[in-house]
Amino acid sequence: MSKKGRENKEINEIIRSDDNWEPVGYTPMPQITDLRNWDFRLMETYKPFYAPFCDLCCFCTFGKCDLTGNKKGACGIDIASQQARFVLVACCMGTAAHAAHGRHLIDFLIDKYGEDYKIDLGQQVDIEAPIIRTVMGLKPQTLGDLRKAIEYVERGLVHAVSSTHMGQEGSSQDFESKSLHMGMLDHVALEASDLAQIVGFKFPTSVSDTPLVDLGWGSVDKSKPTITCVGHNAAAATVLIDYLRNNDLYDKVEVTGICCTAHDIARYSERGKIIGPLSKQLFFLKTGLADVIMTDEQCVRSDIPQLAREVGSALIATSDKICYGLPDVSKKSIDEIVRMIIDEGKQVLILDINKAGEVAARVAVEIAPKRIKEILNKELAQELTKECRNCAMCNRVCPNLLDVGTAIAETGKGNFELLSLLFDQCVGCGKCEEICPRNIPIIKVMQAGASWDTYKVRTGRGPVHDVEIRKVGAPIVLGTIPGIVAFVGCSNFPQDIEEIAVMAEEFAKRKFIVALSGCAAMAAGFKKDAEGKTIYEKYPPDFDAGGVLNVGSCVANAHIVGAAIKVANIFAKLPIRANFEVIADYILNRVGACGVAWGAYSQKAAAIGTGCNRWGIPVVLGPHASKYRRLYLSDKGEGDWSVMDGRERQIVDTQEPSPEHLAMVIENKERAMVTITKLCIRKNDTAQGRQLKLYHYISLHRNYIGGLPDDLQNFVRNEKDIPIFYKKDVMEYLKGVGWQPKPALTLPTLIETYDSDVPLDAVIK
Amino acid sequence: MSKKGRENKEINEIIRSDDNWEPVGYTPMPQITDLRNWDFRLMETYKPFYAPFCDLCCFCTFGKCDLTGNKKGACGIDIASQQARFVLVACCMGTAAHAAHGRHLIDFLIDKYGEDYKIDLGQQVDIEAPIIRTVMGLKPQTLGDLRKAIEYVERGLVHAVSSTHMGQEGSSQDFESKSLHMGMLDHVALEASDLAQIVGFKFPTSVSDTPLVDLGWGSVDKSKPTITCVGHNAAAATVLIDYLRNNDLYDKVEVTGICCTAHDIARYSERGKIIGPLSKQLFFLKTGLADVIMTDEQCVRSDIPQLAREVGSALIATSDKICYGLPDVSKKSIDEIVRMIIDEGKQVLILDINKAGEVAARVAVEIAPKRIKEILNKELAQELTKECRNCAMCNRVCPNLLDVGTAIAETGKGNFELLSLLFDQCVGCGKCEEICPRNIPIIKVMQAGASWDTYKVRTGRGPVHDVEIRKVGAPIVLGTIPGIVAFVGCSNFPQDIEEIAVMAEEFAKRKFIVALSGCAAMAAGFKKDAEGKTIYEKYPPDFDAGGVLNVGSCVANAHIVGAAIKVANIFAKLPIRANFEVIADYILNRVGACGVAWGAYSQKAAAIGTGCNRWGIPVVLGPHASKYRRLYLSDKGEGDWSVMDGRERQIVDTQEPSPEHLAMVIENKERAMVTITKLCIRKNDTAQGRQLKLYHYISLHRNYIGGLPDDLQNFVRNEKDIPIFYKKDVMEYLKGVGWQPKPALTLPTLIETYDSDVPLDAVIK
Amino acid sequence: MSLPYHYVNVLTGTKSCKVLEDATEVAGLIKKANRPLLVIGPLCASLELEGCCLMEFGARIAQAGKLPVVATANTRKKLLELGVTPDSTYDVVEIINHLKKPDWKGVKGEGNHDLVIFLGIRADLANQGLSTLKHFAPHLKTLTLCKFLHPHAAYSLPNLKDNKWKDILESVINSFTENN
Amino acid sequence: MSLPYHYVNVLTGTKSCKVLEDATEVAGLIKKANRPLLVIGPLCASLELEGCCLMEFGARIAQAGKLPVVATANTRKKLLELGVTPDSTYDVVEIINHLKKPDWKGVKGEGNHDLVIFLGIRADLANQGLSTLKHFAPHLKTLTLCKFLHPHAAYSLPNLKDNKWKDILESVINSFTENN
Repeated sequence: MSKKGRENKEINEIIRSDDNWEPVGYTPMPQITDLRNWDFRLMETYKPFYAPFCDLCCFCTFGKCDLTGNKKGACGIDIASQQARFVLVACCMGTAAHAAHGRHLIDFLIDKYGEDYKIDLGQQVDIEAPIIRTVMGLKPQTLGDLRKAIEYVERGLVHAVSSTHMGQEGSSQDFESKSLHMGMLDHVALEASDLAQIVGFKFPTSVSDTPLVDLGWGSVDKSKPTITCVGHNAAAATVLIDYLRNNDLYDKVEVTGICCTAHDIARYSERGKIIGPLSKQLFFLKTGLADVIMTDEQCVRSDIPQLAREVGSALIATSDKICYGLPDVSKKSIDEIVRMIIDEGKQVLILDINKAGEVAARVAVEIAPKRIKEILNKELAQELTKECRNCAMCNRVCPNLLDVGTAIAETGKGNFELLSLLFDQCVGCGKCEEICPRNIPIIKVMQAGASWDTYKVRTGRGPVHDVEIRKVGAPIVLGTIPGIVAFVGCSNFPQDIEEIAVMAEEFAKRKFIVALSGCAAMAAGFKKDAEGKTIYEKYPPDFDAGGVLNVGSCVANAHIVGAAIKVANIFAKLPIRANFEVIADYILNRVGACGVAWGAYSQKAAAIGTGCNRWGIPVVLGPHASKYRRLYLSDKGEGDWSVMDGRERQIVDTQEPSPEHLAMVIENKERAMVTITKLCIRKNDTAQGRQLKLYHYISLHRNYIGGLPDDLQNFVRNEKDIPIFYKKDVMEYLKGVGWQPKPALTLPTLIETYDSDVPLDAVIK
Repeated sequence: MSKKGRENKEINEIIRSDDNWEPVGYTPMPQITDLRNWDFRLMETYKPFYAPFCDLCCFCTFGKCDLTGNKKGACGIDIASQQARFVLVACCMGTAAHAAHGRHLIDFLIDKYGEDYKIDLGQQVDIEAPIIRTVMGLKPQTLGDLRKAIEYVERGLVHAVSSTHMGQEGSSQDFESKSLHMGMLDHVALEASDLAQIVGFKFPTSVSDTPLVDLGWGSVDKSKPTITCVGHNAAAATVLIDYLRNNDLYDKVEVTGICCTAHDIARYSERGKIIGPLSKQLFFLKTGLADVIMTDEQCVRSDIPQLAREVGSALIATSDKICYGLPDVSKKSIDEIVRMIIDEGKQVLILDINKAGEVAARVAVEIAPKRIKEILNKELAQELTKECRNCAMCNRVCPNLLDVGTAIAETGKGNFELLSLLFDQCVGCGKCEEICPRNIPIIKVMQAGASWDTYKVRTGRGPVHDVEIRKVGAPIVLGTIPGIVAFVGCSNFPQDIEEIAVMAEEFAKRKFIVALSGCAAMAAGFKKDAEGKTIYEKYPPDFDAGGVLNVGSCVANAHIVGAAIKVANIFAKLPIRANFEVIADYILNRVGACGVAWGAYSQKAAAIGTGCNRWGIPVVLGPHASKYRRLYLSDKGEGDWSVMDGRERQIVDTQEPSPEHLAMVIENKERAMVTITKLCIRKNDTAQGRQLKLYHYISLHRNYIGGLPDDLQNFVRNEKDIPIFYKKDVMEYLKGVGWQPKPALTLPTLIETYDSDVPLDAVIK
Repeated sequence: MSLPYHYVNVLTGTKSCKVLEDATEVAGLIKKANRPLLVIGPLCASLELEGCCLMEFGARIAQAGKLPVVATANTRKKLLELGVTPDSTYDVVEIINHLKKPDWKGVKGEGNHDLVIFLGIRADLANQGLSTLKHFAPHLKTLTLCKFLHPHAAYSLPNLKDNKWKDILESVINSFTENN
Repeated sequence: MSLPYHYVNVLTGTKSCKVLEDATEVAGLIKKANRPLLVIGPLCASLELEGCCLMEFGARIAQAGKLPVVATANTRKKLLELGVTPDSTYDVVEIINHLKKPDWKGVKGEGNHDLVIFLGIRADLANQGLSTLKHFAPHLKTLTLCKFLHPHAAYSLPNLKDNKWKDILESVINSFTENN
């Protein structure tokens, strides 16, 4: 879509196009249709795969409309388009959550420091905002510039939401293109948000060995007043910590967090404690260990007011996103509010977070001494469960299909083994407890099955360093580092919370680069080896082969994508400014990165994952993600894998399905590890690199699936690709399946395989 | 929520607070929580009423969650909050549709005229933007100012969409408050959009007797090349008409429209023809009378590419909201595109509407001569239907529960009576045809049952004139004009399309002010009296007692709310600038207006209606609207109807349920007319006014329901309120039910009955 | 899975009506109720059932069962013609709104009702109203006497042909008169 | 309305499975198929059925019915131990993705399959995959042999207790051997 003069003028002003840090590329601040051809090209290879969660559409008052058997809705929509439309709605929700989050943080910090406050990420990071630079063409230098990024996202969001209205978009492919656009905008919001808090809250940056902080409900000192911050926006928590520091209270009070707010509390102060991910929210709040619960936004249970009442915790809501119908006391004096809470037992909404932080501290200190905090012991647990007749109603409502009943029944008999296992697999929704005909407080009972150890997690470190990229750029692109595996997203895990640590360690041992964020980064800390060490203590925190690093909260996911962009920019010297297609094409064909959202549950995760896909980064999802309704799958060996050879300037049928899929669901962790390895294969791998990748693919396949992969022939281009260690078997196998060497390739690219303004020369450096 | 310094500074700049046309009020550019207390106060009286459309929630991957029997979802949400959340999603979709629409129009016009292009609505309209003035505190003077309004909406939308994410808002009341906020922002977008097109496209303004234009498929001259524009955004159509004019083609070509684009085509040129509302879209497109179909945005069937192919119409999509997966040819030359369409039979996406208009014209002129256009005659219709065995599958899938089968079976026997009736009741979804086991082309068959008359509708006139308000302000507020009834919204009518005309005429006869817009305004034209006249021909087009006026397309709904605001401003001399609560309170208690969205189907309608509710305007909905999931109902006589008496400065229990509900669904038009009249009753009515309103209430009740209303005692404050005509009966009845006179009241207001910055003095003038 | 006649009413959930095929069951249910209420809708005025107006069945059920009647929309008029004076008239959403309050005084002022019987409300609107009561009025049961299955009702007749429907309504009426 | 065992799988729609209670019906269905396919999932490796591993039942069904086998996830390993070499291994969404293409060559290269039998895939994921095939693969039928009802399958066993489930699987196996 050719931009109008006015539009170009506006854009040039916003991105300061005369700043000559790089020439402005082909797509400055792309609008919703500007990268549509790229999306369509991706979908030629990676076709949307739909798993309808419902046969019907119920969006407008013509409905319900039955969409089975190719029937159309009253508006003419078909089942595929309705799924795609629903995915777009989810991506809009996710993107909006991050954009609103960023807007709040940035406005808060601009109030504090002014809009000219500089963005400085330390000596190790020059490319401060690879995503914003690539997508918008803007090199953000101040908080005000970050606000521009959020405004760009805000403006784009409206068009996407509009498209979900009845009688708008009619093509599933175009819905997908809009979702991919939302995903990309979501990443802009992520990056703007995390940069803002890094500079505004002075989070660690340009250091890799950030502190190891305490993790787990067991780390909470019950003797101290305890404040638990729940959500994703740490602004209020930072005010709280400042207040405690300024009043010499910090060592007398426990400041703890659940979900990403916890990560950012730890980034703000290493004394902050990380209780755990969303899946432990209900469990922990029901322990009553929190004297004050302070909620901000996102992934906060809707029933917290009720929960807080049950256990006598005070509740302060601090976000316009989550008001719980509570009285808005923002304009009252702090003394007044403290009294309301303590004397009248009121739960309150305080939208002025500068007040909220102090109120939380003062209330906690006052009420803690009056509260008794006791963890349920085994005797009591048995007492509470002995009425269980294993009627299995709990099993039927469990969203993770767990055998809750047997574990509880066994607990009633004094056997706690299954209870511990159950707790590790529990996603923490509380439905079992709710449905129990004998009113057994199942979640509470889990206190007797849970481990009360203190674990360790490394504090979020923010961006990958440019120097790190300089070191690993070549090995990644050549393939001699077998891949970057990023464990991200939520805690709706299909099985044991330990699975993240197990998978992460497997790849760390194999010298992949292992990056983590959000709930996944916490989950990875919940496993100790024989010496009592977590992976954060066992592996170096560097963005390098065999490193295990926590980038930070969900919004820090931007830095993982950012690292891939930096490879293109720093190692390959490709200009990134407003140059999305070139960079995404580079990542797709040359950067062996794979995202793993094993417990993805949220609309935010849908947006983040979809954004990764537009950048050319494949994403592996756990079984629950099948309920997102859409994946991007190729036809594997049977598809057309022709690309342009940039140097030869001709189309080459590579016959190589790499990367094989863009978004896929996998059943269990064993298979996942095999597939993740495969998804790190790229067309650009050198023989040496491919050997290494195939070595891991084969060895993991032998370990977990048995024998050689039956698609090996797809990934051996010629004999040089065959790992020495398996040479004999592989040769034999290839002979058996009539393998033939594949055409050689000098510079794989999709550019000029589809309609785009980008010339082939743009990808050749 | 107290605004930060930075925020105030920004707002003051945006609204130019030093412009001293009025002092800046209490809530300039309110954010999502700023009017929360007003909403909660409204909901004290008008409680949300939920009708869940589904027992479950399926929004995230923890689901599906069963919410029956007070069960909570995995996130803790309950069934009521989930309904409220769904309503908020709908309001976000609707608001986004209007905001994106406005953004597109305004950017298009700024490209053409520059951002300093003046807003001038003629001598009759000084208060150009009552909504924007009241909500934002901005007096928009240029297109650039209107863009500010859209930007304000865009920014607000993000927070609302964010709140619908899992783990955000947990209270149904707060979800409602956010929906009400979205509704208010939606009205800002509506007003900005229509003002932009009035000034940009030079639509009629400051005139009431706008031209009467042709209405109906029967008005199309089959011998001429015909272009049909479908949707809501007339920008492309105006380019088309300009091209035709400049090339002397306009009298040789038929430019027609379906849905609101049609209204705006007619506003742009009285030679434009209005085919009809959404419910006739499928019917008309299947006639093949359109040589070229040009789609823009909103309420456009998703299957138009397929429909166009079936009948050999060319298709040009022109909006980034609706791309249909078509090739984007925006950058190709017009000649090239025309050839693609004609020689290659391509359907295309042209996002440069300056090109789209010309392409449409040239293609139509070229292909029309080659196409045969014939309407199905009765013989053929009988032939096509004689296979019908009335298996009633069509009845089961009909979203309007119509007996399609019998009508088709009868047609097969040569009896077309039922077919004609069916056509008038058909909402035009096409499910019957799709499901028919005998593949009877039912929608096509309706050509033989449809009337092919040409009807008349008055062109949309835009804003109500300040002079009109000066004239009717007093009678409205005193009650001597019994009410303003606004028929708005879509064509998902429960019964006959003629119902709108019937109801509108009943109120016109009774000297109410009858305003219409959108599909309802078209529907009202589809009925002729014995002399062949439509209501537009029979009643004066003035905003005055007994007038019938069409304000225009959906976005013109802003002018109806705007009229209510102007009453407060012009008649009551209340300052409106950034003064939402004062004005909404005034409207709620003193302006007897009622909106009627009899065929509401869309998310836009949900947003518009919810917006009206926040302004204090009750809305009556048809049966299908029960599927919106939420209404606002009072406890009628059993509720607490205490208000503040502004002059006496004391709370008075009025015992009077007026207005009785804010959002309600009614079963049929007979009941609707009675209830609408009742909903025009206001606490401020003078005895004379109340007599008049009760006269109509009683007389309509006697006509349609029989006898006296059994809630009459609720609305008679003292004997002076009793209409002379019914005095005897009423006195007798009141005696029977033990009626007692109610406390007198000088100045009814909700101000100071809830927590607000607005002092009582603000409502006393 | 039993589908309702109209696809717009297909249940998406877990809690569906108990289908009553047998008139005596229906009558028994009504007799057992302490404070039953009959809600008669406007379709009763427009629908013909085997040659006589559905409203007559509504009126006869009310009389035979001595049921208090709410006339929704404009049904009152027709009822009056048939010599039945409804105990009250409401818009259908209004009566449902009252019914969902456990402490509502009821149309007789004797307290809220424990069984609410619906006849003659268009299927889509009726099903939405029944959903409201299903979710928010655990203190009462709903019963529909209409021709079509209502998934959200507590008790519903199955989808019926006119003759079968008439038979059921007739025998419901008789079962009252017999035992009185 | 028959609810699936797991509430997350409750059907929201119009097209539900035919429930097969009778093993001979199940076997007949499989025998009638021209190109059946057995998809064995990882739960077969972890689930015990009356003392023996579910995988053994999968293996015996494959052998008795001479069914081509797809092993999803990591099931291949266990199958090999049991002496069954699966005809191919796929991630479950991959095999479903192939199956939905009418012109897919099938695991034997003989063309796409007309009946796809599932055993041992977690209920929520399985039901989503079955939904894909229900909506987008009209050219084939699906059958689940799992312990729990799968609404999106064309044919499904009812929710079963272990002993009953075992009986059905056993008799399915026998019905093959008998008639061969």
